[in-house]
Amino acid sequence: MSGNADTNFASLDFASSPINSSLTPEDKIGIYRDMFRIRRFEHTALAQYQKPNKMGGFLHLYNGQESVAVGTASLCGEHDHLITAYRNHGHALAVGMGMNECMAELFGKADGCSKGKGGSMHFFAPDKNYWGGHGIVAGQTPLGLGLGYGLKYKDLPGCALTFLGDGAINQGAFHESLNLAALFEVPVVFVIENNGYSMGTSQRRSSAYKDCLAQRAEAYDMAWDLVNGEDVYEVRAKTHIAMERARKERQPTLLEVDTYRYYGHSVADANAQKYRTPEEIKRYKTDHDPLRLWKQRLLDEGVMTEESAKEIEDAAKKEATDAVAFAEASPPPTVESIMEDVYWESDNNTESSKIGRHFFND
Amino acid sequence: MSGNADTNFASLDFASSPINSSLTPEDKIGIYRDMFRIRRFEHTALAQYQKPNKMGGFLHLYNGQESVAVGTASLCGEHDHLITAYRNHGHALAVGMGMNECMAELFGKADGCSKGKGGSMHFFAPDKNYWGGHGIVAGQTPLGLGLGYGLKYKDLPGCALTFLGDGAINQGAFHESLNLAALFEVPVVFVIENNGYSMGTSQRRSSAYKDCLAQRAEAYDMAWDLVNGEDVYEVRAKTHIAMERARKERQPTLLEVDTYRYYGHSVADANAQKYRTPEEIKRYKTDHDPLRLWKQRLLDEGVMTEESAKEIEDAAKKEATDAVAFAEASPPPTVESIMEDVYWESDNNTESSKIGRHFFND
Amino acid sequence: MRELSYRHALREAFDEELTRDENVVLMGEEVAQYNGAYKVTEGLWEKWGDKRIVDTPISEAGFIGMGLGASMLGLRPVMELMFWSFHSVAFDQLVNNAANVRYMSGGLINCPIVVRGPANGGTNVGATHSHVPEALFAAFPGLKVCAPSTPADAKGLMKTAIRDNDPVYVMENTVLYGNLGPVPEAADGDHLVPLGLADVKREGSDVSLIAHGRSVLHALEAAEVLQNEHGISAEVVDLRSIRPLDQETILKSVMKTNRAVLVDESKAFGGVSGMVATLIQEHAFDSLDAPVKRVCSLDAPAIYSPHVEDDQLPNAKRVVEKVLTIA
Amino acid sequence: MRELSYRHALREAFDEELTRDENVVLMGEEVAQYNGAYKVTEGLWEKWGDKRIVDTPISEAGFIGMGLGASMLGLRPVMELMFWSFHSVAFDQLVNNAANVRYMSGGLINCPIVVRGPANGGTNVGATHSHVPEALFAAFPGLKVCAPSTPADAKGLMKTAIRDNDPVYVMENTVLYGNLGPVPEAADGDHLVPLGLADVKREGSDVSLIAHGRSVLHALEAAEVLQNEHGISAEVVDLRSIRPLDQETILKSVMKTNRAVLVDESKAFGGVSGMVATLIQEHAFDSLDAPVKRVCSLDAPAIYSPHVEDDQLPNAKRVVEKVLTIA
Ligand SMILES: Cc1ncc(C[n+]2csc(CCOP(=O)(O)OP(=O)(O)O)c2C)c(N)n1
Ligand SMILES: Cc1ncc(C[n+]2csc(CCOP(=O)(O)OP(=O)(O)O)c2C)c(N)n1
Ligand SMILES: [Mg+2]
Ligand SMILES: [Mg+2]
Repeated sequence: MSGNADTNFASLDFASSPINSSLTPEDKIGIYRDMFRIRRFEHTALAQYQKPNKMGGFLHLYNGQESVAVGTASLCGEHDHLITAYRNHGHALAVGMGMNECMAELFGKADGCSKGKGGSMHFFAPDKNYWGGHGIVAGQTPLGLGLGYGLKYKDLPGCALTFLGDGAINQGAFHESLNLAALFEVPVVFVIENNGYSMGTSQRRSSAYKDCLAQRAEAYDMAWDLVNGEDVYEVRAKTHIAMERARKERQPTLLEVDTYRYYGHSVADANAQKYRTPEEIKRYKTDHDPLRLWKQRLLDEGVMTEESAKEIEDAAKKEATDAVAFAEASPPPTVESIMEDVYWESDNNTESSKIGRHFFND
Repeated sequence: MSGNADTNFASLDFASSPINSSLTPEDKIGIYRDMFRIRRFEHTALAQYQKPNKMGGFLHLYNGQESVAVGTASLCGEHDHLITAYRNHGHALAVGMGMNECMAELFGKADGCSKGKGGSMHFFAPDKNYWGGHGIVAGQTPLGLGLGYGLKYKDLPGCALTFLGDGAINQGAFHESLNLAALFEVPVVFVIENNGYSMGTSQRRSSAYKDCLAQRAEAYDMAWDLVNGEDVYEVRAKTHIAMERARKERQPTLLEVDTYRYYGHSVADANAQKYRTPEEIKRYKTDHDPLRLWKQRLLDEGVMTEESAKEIEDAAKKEATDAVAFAEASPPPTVESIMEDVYWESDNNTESSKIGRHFFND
Repeated sequence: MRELSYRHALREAFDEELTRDENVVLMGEEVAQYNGAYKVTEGLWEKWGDKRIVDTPISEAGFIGMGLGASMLGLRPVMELMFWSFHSVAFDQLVNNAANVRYMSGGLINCPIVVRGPANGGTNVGATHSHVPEALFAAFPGLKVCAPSTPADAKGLMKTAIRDNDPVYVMENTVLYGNLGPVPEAADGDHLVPLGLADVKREGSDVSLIAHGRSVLHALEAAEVLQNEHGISAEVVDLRSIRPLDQETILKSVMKTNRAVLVDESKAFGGVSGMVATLIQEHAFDSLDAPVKRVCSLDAPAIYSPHVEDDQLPNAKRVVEKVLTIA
Repeated sequence: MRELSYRHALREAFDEELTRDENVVLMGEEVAQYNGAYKVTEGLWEKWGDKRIVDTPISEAGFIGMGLGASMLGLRPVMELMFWSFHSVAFDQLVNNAANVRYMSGGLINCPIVVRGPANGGTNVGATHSHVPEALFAAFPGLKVCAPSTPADAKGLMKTAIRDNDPVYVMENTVLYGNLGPVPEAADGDHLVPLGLADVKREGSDVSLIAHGRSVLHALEAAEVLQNEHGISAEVVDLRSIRPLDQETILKSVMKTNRAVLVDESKAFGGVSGMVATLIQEHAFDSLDAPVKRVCSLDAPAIYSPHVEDDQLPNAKRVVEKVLTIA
């Protein structure tokens, strides 16, 4: 199995699920806007990356997977938190981060969301309940568990959405997190964004499993579900159930969302057209694109017109263009700033930070 | 569930399994001898430990679990290998190690199987296909996987028996090993010796699971089975199936053997009578003791008489007493020997070992 | 002053901080119902219950990461590693997530977590259970590390560590748990020992013995012998905190004595003493009358044998001998 | 002599050793069908097939432990960490099982394994992907560590590492992969560079610049500037191997120049340079005309920003400045 195209999903219509039927037209359009913004941001980022001396390091694009971040984030309330891996631009924009600080971060500038310290893999916005952006595969999964643990400890009625890739499920830390989540009844929803590949390795070549990856939850007597990621309604309906289970019953869930990435693993992926056939990629883009399908849905529902869609798209394009200008104009970090943000106590110039040598520059 | 007493095992008689019906009376008596030797060795080790200045560190006793090591080791041929955790005296004796080198190791003497360097947790006998003896919980499981991998690579018709405790199943390295074993079709048999507790924590308090621990194998589409550890015939019959699957089909298995430890986690376990009721311990010793049950079985079968049993027991007692004398008489390691056995090249005084500084003593 | 054991002093620190701040939660293997493998947390579960004192499965990466995640939301988890040696299975959480998340977020996040447990040799538990990773962790900017040698320091540093808003790794010592020492009365107010402040445990003028943790006791014992048998006056500096490090006190002592011997249970490739020697030669170059010397563990994995393990570790005899080579 | 890239030189080493010994097997994430994330193993899977070149899932603890277990049976696995930074999730296998199993078994077992991959900053991949753990691993007796700076050394050390009967950790460098340099013809026989032998990459008389890996290039560049602009003759010692360490060559150089500046991408708490400084001050105390100085990475987690990352790392300018403080 490589993504959802080959999967035989029961063709249920999730539009009528209560969590979806309660959506206002504005909500639905908002979802389109957020998905489009992500796609546009990524296109723009890629174009900028390809120019000399704009960005460095990695760039893992989210194109094709927008429905996952946006569908799930659209369900989040005051006490719900998100954390993910390095393919994190989509989640960042979905929780409401601006393109400006995100683009400036890619440019390594002082106005970046992480002051140019984190780069593409490390966007954060704790004020928006968004905890990053993490580079070590599956390393974020115990942190997500901990967010859920903290919510329960503080008796807050929320949950922690913890995203990971299909390749990440074979890391030990994830397994430990699953057992702990089930054992301690932690309000966490683990979401495997299954795009069929970890770098150049297909799901079948990296994971042993029975029917699907989420089924591994059974080993921990944990609830699980399989989600067709091309359909925002389905993503919302099934994730909502899991989030309610977390919020109300304090029980975790493992979700697997079938999705697809259009680009290579990162912009450096020289083999993006080798381990996947061009036909496969084309098929997804044509028949299973979540953005295109959602747009058609809203047009069919009469919620959106071609004109209003165009307005949204133009606004997103302008936002992205403006973000590039913002990023260009932002100053680079100073060399002195390299030494900031290491310790809270030092940054806050506390008494404690003045005792003893904290930094060992030669 | 805490061990097998509360489990409803179908009362099958495994005596007639081919692998058991082919046992000669000598084989059966040999199994009794090996189990008794282990129990005696442990008793003697405990008594010696309680004397001042005989041993240091930990002592994790195997009493109650003898059927697992002996039952499984009795199935091993030239190409079958074993590896386990720190509760490893039973496996060591089961593969044919002598009490002398084992006792001397506990005494920290130069004639110990590990020259006094490993101690109770680290017995080894690679010449007997026995790879230890490992102190980090579940840290041995990837090594066991690797033994299986090596066998397959070299096209040898054997398998790797890899033992771990019920508490060890929640370590990431074990999960990674399971996935790799299934994915690469490695001839390894993982054996969970489920004695119901990891230190003072019952199985229910450390692991989330559905019906039993071995069922976690389903997450990897791996074969599994649950084994009543009080019955040597059953241990042999079910382990044999798993070993054959490994040897012939190059497929792994996860076995869970329900068993019980009579003593505390280690001799330092101050709470051994607290987290388990005295009744529970007594019930196991009286009704589920594998040694007692096997003896009765052999008496019933007419394979062994009280007299021949007594001879075996006396011989084992003498072997243990002699081992203490041997250990007492063995010299302690020299201080110089602390610096030996670090590098193969240095120990073998190769050209390479003479280039550059290898050791950094002040 | 009343005398408490090192173990009891730690327990008092936990109890006081549990009382002071409802966000403090103790976690680890066997810390609750079992009272701790080394009885450091004895009685706390009975007093504080399931919410505040939590038994975990054997999943160090999972539960330390969980504590970190919870700390980002404002909890102050105090995580026990039954042995610090088990850092090896949680290393990514300990050095990437704990040390880097503040930095990578440009200062938006902090992790007020304490990780604690014993880190020492000397009890014949062999190579996998005898790591002394102070220097290893101190090498990671973003982390703080301390290693108390006395009951009073154990209590004072632990309380400070729990209140600190950065990750602090406290290295205790199974050999010291039973040691008695004076500890200020709780009624006299919070007993806090700041991180980054060394303590001159004995004044002297001829040579500086610089140590931390249990090695301080070896240094003190050696100082006694040096005084009595060789007429050498040794000053003993207890670093207490490894990062932040009290470079000032180190240099002041060496500038006075002009000679230094570092006592450190680490192996000699690196170690805390490797760093201290580097700093001394750099910043007190002109004051040194002899090379800085070190007494470390013999450079092999930790041996089990009770007959020789003590010979692998620093001890007073080896310290005295080393001092005599430069005094 | 023909010129090869560092990457190509490594590939040639693998190919030759795969030919020589059927027990050599290459493993890691994307090493086979993908040709390696950095194309170091390009073409090898096509040539050698599934048995000898093996793609693994993202399970570093699992597959490195697996390699270790297989090595105990006589295989010679060459395991790639896509980045050495990922050591953090496999740390227990790397430092306990690999380093200790020989010792704990009293010498009955050996683990002829190689773990390799890039370990460096400088490519804007941030704090979790820029570790330089040479000193960290060299601190564990039982392990060997090397870090080649040139294509020839990369090939020669890799071949030696594969033949060595102990675990050898080879630190490569993504910044160096494309660098060209002379490498002896394969037809002229095995090109082997022993572990434990430093290489004086430039002779000089006024100051010793001691480095390894990419820092050697900074040192060489600085030496050029020092000669041309300041008339200072700098000797550049390339350690190549960190453990075993060529203490003799280090001391010989310092005893000649009487001054040393160590260039080391490590953070300055510890690092390879912390150890080298400690050794120099101990063994060449009377030869030193100035304290041993170091140029390390600025002591914070690795920053992403391409605008300033190079300022965090050692570079020729910083080396020159440091030399001028003591020359
Ligand atoms: C521990 C660790 N190992 C390897 C890597 C290198 N790496 C980064 S992403 C990746 C593939 C992950 O695939 P998946 O989890 O499916 O996520 P996706 O990229 O498809 O979103 C690999 C191997 C890493 N960052 N961390
Ligand atoms: C990684 C690690 N964590 C913790 C420990 C301490 N420890 C040793 S044995 C043990 C309990 C293991 O229980 P189980 O796996 O059930 O094996 P049993 O002792 O019952 O044979 C613990 C917590 C350890 N040795 N290694
Ligand atoms: Mg993927
Ligand atoms: Mg158990």
